[in-house]
Amino acid sequence: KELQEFLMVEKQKAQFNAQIHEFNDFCWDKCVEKTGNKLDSKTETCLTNCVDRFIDVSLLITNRFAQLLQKSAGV
Amino acid sequence: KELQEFLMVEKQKAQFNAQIHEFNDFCWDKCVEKTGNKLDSKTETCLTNCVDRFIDVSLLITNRFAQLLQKSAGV
Amino acid sequence: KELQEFLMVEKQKAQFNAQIHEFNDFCWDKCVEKTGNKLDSKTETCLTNCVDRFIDVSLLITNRFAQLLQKSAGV
Amino acid sequence: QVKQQIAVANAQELLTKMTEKCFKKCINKPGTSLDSSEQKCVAMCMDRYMDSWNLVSKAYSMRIQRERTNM
Amino acid sequence: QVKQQIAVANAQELLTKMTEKCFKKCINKPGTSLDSSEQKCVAMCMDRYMDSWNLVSKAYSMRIQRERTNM
Amino acid sequence: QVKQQIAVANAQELLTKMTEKCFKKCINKPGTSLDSSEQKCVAMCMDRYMDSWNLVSKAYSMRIQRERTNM
Repeated sequence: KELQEFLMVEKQKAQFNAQIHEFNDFCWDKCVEKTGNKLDSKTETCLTNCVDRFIDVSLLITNRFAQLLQKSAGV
Repeated sequence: KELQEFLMVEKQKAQFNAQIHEFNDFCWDKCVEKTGNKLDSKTETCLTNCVDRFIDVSLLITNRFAQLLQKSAGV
Repeated sequence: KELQEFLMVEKQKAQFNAQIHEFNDFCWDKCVEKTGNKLDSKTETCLTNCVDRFIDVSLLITNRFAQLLQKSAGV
Repeated sequence: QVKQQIAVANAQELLTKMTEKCFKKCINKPGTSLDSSEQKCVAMCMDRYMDSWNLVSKAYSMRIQRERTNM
Repeated sequence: QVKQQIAVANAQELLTKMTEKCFKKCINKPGTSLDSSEQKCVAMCMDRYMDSWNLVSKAYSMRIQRERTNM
Repeated sequence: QVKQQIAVANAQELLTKMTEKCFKKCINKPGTSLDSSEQKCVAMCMDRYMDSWNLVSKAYSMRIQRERTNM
């Protein structure tokens, strides 16, 4: 039973990391133009906002999709 | 035996859907510029043609590849 | 035992081929602009260099990453 | 159950694609929140993406039927 | 059989990539049929993609050999 | 062992992404060797990619926490 919990926690960590790789891939292309000695504050803000807005868009689309499904099911 | 048939039909549906996701991803980038209140007729025509031409290109390439293979096999 | 060796060799070949598909995908976009009756020598040079520089970049990044890991581990 | 799994997988793939495509179309500079014009754009983009999905699906089905008739 | 499976997988991957790359290079505006210039372009693009594949394959093999010699 | 496997998978994914992103940023025309300015660019790009990874990771963790608090 402890093994199962351990495996589930590790699986969640792996999913969390996979999600970060995806976000970073996407937001890097969106926000980073030049790569100098450090990320300037504008780029840093863009990256942080990019993650949050991506999740907002994802939630908006998922909720709206659920509503449309319910409507079409005549509920 | 019925179970096998059922599973095969479901697998085909899944492949069909996966194929549509790919076509839609590709043809959306090719055809859709602005997203207004509805798809205009030019965009609709482009999407339909995009699917058909994509399949044409795929068939052309596959047949030509088979011919090249046969030639190189000296048949 | 021979079967195991055979399978390992085949697996390596499959990985080698998968790697070539990736390189060719990436370097085609980097180097090939027009597709005429043959690849011109400039494009050919670009493709060959692209593979070698891609591997250089990969090695540079991997080695530097290993160094950073060692430093942060206080070794 | 198999049917449901496929339906869910299909919906998830659709949601993932729409999120990516509509973020690209509607969010030029990610700000501190989704403003109302961005939200509107995302909602419209989503509807158009599903329209497109239906069109593409129809075109593909018809093509498959035509190929079968020609065989 | 394993060999054949790999050969088939390899050919399928090549066909998939060529279709995508050559559609992008040759079909600017998808029309009601592939016209002859588009067909020619696709055929040439396909040959060049295979040329490129062979070049890349050679460059990679040579690099692997060089790395082995240096070890 | 599971932990190690995940850590290795994570590092490999990071290395793969960095190689691709930094090649695109730093190598405009692949020459006969990586010149020193390209090497510098790759090293800097790599550091920035990891900075970005950490920022994104932090933003995502904070968002998850906020969502949990709101539930």
